[in-house]
Amino acid sequence: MPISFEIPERIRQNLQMTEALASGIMRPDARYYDEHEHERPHTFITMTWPVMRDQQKRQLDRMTAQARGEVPEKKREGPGIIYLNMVFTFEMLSWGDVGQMLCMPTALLAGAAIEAVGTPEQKERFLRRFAEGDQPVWGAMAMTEPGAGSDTSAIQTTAVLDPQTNEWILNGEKIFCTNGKLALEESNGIVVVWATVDRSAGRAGMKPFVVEAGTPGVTIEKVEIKHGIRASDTATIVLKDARIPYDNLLGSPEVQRRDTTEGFKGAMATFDASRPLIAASAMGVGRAALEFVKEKLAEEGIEIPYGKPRHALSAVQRDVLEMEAQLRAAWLLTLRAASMLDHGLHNSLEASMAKAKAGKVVTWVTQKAVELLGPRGYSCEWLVEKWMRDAKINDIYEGTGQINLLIVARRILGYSSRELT
Amino acid sequence: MPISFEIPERIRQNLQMTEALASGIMRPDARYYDEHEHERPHTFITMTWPVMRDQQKRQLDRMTAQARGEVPEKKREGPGIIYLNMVFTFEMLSWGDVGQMLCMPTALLAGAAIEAVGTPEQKERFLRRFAEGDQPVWGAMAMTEPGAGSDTSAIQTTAVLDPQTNEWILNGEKIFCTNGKLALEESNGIVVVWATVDRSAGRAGMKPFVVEAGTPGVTIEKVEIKHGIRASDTATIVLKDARIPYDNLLGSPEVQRRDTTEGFKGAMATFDASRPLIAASAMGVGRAALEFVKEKLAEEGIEIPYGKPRHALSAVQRDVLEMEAQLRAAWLLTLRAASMLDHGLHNSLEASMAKAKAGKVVTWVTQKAVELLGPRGYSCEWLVEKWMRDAKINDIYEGTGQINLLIVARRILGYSSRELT
Amino acid sequence: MISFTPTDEQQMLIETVRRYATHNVRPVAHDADEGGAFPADVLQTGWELGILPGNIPEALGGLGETHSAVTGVLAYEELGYGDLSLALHLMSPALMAIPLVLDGTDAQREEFMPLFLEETPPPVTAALIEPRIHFAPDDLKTTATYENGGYLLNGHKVCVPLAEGAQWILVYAWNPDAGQVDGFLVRGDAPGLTVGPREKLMGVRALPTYSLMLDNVRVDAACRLGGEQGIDFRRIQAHSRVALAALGVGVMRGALEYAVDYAKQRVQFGQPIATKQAIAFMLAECAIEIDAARLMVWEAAWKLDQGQDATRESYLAKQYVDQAAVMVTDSAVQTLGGYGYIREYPVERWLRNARGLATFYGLAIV
Amino acid sequence: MISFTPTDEQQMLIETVRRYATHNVRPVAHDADEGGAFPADVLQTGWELGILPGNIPEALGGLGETHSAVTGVLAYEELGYGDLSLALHLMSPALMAIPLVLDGTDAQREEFMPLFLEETPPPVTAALIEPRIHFAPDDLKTTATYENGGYLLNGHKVCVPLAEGAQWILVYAWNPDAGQVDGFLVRGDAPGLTVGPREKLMGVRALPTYSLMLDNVRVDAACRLGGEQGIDFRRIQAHSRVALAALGVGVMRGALEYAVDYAKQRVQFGQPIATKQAIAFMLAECAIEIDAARLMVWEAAWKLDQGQDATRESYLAKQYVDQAAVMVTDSAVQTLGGYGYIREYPVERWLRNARGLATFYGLAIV
Repeated sequence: MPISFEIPERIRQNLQMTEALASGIMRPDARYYDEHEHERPHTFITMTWPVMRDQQKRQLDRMTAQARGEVPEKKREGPGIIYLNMVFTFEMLSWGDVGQMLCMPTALLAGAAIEAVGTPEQKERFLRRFAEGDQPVWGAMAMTEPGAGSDTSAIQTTAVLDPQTNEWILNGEKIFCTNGKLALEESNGIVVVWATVDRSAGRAGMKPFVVEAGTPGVTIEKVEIKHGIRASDTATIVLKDARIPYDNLLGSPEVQRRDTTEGFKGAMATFDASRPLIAASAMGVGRAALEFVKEKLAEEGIEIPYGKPRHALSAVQRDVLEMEAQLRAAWLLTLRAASMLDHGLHNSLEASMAKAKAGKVVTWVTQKAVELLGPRGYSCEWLVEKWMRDAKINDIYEGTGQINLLIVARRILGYSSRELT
Repeated sequence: MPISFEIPERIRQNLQMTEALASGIMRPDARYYDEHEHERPHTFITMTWPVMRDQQKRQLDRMTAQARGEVPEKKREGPGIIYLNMVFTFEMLSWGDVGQMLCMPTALLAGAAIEAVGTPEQKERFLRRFAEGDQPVWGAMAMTEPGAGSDTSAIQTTAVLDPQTNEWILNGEKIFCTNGKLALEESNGIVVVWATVDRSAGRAGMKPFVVEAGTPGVTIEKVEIKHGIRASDTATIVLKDARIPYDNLLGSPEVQRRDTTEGFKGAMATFDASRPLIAASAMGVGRAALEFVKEKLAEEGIEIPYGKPRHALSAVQRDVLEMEAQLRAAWLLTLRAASMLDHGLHNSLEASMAKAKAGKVVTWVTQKAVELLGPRGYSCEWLVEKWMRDAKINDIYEGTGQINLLIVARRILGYSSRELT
Repeated sequence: MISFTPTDEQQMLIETVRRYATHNVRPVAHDADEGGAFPADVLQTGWELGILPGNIPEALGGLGETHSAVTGVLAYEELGYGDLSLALHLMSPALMAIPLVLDGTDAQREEFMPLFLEETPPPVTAALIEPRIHFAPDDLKTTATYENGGYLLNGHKVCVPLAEGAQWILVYAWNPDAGQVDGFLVRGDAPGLTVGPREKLMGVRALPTYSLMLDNVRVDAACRLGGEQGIDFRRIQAHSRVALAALGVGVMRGALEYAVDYAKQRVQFGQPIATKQAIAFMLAECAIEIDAARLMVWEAAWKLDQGQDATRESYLAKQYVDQAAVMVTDSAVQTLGGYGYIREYPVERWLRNARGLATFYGLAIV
Repeated sequence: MISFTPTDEQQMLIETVRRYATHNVRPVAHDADEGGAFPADVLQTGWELGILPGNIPEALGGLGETHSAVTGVLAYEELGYGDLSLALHLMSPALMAIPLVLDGTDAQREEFMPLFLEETPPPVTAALIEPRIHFAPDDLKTTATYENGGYLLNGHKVCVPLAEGAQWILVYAWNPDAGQVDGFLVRGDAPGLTVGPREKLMGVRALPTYSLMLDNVRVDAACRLGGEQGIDFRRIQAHSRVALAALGVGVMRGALEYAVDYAKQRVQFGQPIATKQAIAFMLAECAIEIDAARLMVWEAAWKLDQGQDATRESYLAKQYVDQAAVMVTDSAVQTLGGYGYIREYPVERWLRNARGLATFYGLAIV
């Protein structure tokens, strides 16, 4: 396919629905859930659950059919648009309210991990709950620990096999787990917990385990109070002699082997998929701020001209143009990273480029937006101060800006993680 | 003395003379010497030599008297203003033309090294030439080598003692030596060459040797063609079995000992004195560019207002105000670093802060100046494009911006050069 | 003679305020931010440091020798290091006191100066900012119209600290007859003056601020600060800019100090993250910006003390700090990573507060 | 459907131009910069690549299927990677050809198109920039006054490439009757037209540029590009902006590639400097800016090919590249340290060239 920036028709259609949700439901509730931290955005959840459930059902049924060899014939020509559609959707929902967006009832990262390395049996057992019923269900990924942030290989949570019961016994503490409480306490959800079966083995010892809601020994110890995205649930999960069935160790026998890093690589590969989504989410927040600033400036009679030399602009116009250019730059990087996934291409470099750029840009754009709107921008009367707070997380989670730059640096220099630390 | 920003009267007076030189002689010749690379700015040299010579004479005579115990009584109260005066002078001369300024006939860094670690006999023997005669004389410092840039401890030039003649035999190649040709070929000058007497000893093996003009085996192999500061002589010196007297190893017996790093420390300490001077030089170039931009804008009826909120400014006004603020910030850091020297305080952190900031700021300010002046700014009809080229060296020599940031980082973190590499 | 050393007296003041900031203010700053106010005893202790009375000359009824902006900014940096909300709260009496020192008539000084020597902070404040995205202090929409020997004030103010229950409010308004901005001393209970509900802002959440409606509020001619001359608003603004800038320097210094400590303790990949150049260089750049900003503040304050026009210097210093403060506090958040985003750690609060500096006009004065 | 893959044909073109840039242009670029010109055979070889004729539709007498800005920017990036002066020199015939493709009348195309199919580059160029610090392409001081069935051109132009000896010069001027900027095809030897001495610029020193004085230069009405309609200057500017931006992307890519190689080879403190985060992260940021810039250029070019208004996209892309190019080339100089400052190494040249991009209007078109 030649170079093109035409948004596929199907995505356009989806976006109409998404925009209605974002502007009709999420925006009006955004301030409320910012001020009422830890309350759940019920309307948003209720409205999105049936959609997500049916979508997850279709996906699961397809996977099941494929696993049974009943692979439906591929009719489509060329690559799909799954990831492209997702980045557009994330962008739009985050334009609505990124805090609520993060509460969307899906298997999300847990789902991605299970899809990536789970057996057919595991997919059915763990993902079916996301595909049926009236009650929303959440999945979550628990990786970070107090001593293991960017350094994911340093996790201390252990999984020990009890040969008598053939159960894994998990012990440890996981922090910064998005939707951890929703998954474990407020729904019949699951959390993919990364634990080591052999500390001496390093990354090869790290394995993903599925912990289901209601597992004894698993408690939500704390829910963080945060700078922004206050509607989102960021949980600390404590595992104390938590027993889970042997088959909750995710993956094929390959992954389960003690000496392979396949599981770890699988976890890292989910970053390649999740980073463009986070970048897209950042872009939604950034666009919200930019549009709002332009709207308020227009009310003051200030239009943004395109085509004027820099010296013919006012300082405010140039700021806005710079915001717009930076957002566009980051957005195009995001589209490229997503498109590569749809093409089945390895996008680790491009995903980190998009994430690093988007996180930095949205931080700057929203900080600038607050400044440009003077005393009213700093006030909670408008959402722009909230967007600045919401935006900042994008330069932190799913790998800080620094970590993503490090990945980019390694790739362009051709260095391994040992050569460039 | 309480906090004050009052420029001492004596410096004010000096500056009047310096300004006359800078605007009357250096500016008019600036383009000529940019276009005629490697020609010498004769007028400037001829005019400054008697001043520098007499000043160097006073300094040398004072040192000599002090060495003989004939120390003149200290009448002055409080700290001196030697370094403060120097940074103001460097700033003004660089405002005139930094390329010519660098050709000023002085002992400069060689002088600083000799003053810091030389014996009274060495001071007399090597520095007297800077204090007498009609012909200008230059001193230079030769440290950098092809394989030893920021990493000064990696120098490969060797000094081997010939016990039969009691001479040092020097072999090696020194590059980027400012005024190397002026010192060795165009005057009866000296170069302080850093060489190792014992490669296995690392820094302790590094010693400073004085090489005099006319020494057999010493040749200027090349004079660099450069981005800017084209009037300045940047030489490659090749030493091939160059024999110099034993006593040309600089310093007291302490420095001369094989196992001490006193000599190396002395060399590093000259950076604490030279970095504020380079920062000041950068400031002169930056001020020249800023003043010129303001002048040209004023001709177009654009004045720079102080006190307006950012949103009430044009893009150009805000650029100019930002240039001005950044220059002021760097200049005050420079003054502080110099003032500390006058107070006898250790200023290694502050010198690197000033140098890092000044190098970055002047690069940005002059690049911006070219941009702001449109097609005429990019043309050689005005000096602003030259200032941009001249400016860039300030973020490179006497330690790149990165090296100076590294020094700042170590100091604020309390890390040694081994802990933070 | 160029010098960068505070006097011994100033050094003592710095240390006193730093102790207070470290031991009294910082430990309660998080709760104050969440709860919307500092404990009364912390404010009282701060008042008892005597920063304001010590900077009012004896000749005008104060306890100091001369009014010194340099001394002021040295103290303000320490207060900003403690907490920006606390600093703005504690020093809000200065919003009236310093303009009195600078421009008050003898009668006005005589009447009001005693307020600032009492044992508890006087309930006074000032109102400058107006609710427009393009608010500019020298382009006020609030007007003071001369009529029958007095002034009628009309307008809308926001971000007025401690307006609720204030006894006196110094209201800045455009005086069309004089063709200048003037200050008017208005009683908190004056008819026509309405204090709005407490504002919610992104930052400085421990500082109670309010909007103010002025609907034909009548004041005597004698309430015009400076009498028939009015005020030198340009100079007042310069004093205000250096005060805010000094507070910003304190905020930055606190953030960097915290980030440095964290970076040296936080181990990832087997080493403190401070040993990574990406972190170390970011912190080094912060350190440079802070020192540069401080020197710019000092220079502007020094010029004010010399009786020179410091419009340019105070303006450049404030602009510089406005940007540097966001850069530095954002870098601190970035250094802490996920922890930086959690409100239990102070750095996100400092970022929220720092972002306000560019918006704040007339919220502090020195 | 969103896609980032050039067609096979485009890919072949990219590779052809890249080979030329790598093997023919780069080896002589330093000497060309010092000496003020590229060797004639290098220019001739470049012309023979057929970039311009290949992008003129057959229907208009060219060799291509359609005129494609996307195809153009792909080739231009490679030329920019080779050398900016060379690129501007080589493609200066396009300054006349592409406006003819876009807006020329049938008669004009018929007359002039054959020029661009000859075996040697035609001596034609265009003149847009004027010598003002605040030059703006849509606010020209050069005028074209209608008089007696023709136009009188008056004004002063600078940065006109290859004006000396040019056969035709497309002069942009304000047409007060039409109330728009128009282009006029002026003979190089027209009475009243004076080519000034060769200009000296900071960068693009291998590109001969000149000033141009127009003193009552008379042209026929038929020389007004586009005839009675005149031109769509807005669209021409968009085509010009993407061309310049694409060249800038090439310059940046070359600089980064060089800096990466250098940083991996240059050993200090026992390790390649590329292993230091300060260097590695700087290069990583450059890589991101380059990719982002390229995508912006592609999007703007694609919009042009769709026949849509690409004013916004081309403008943002150009603004972005103008800044990024200086950042990237400056980073390359910084990476090389002292060597970066020496003219024998190419990075200082790239910085000088990159700084020009923000100044250049109408020096390239695609």
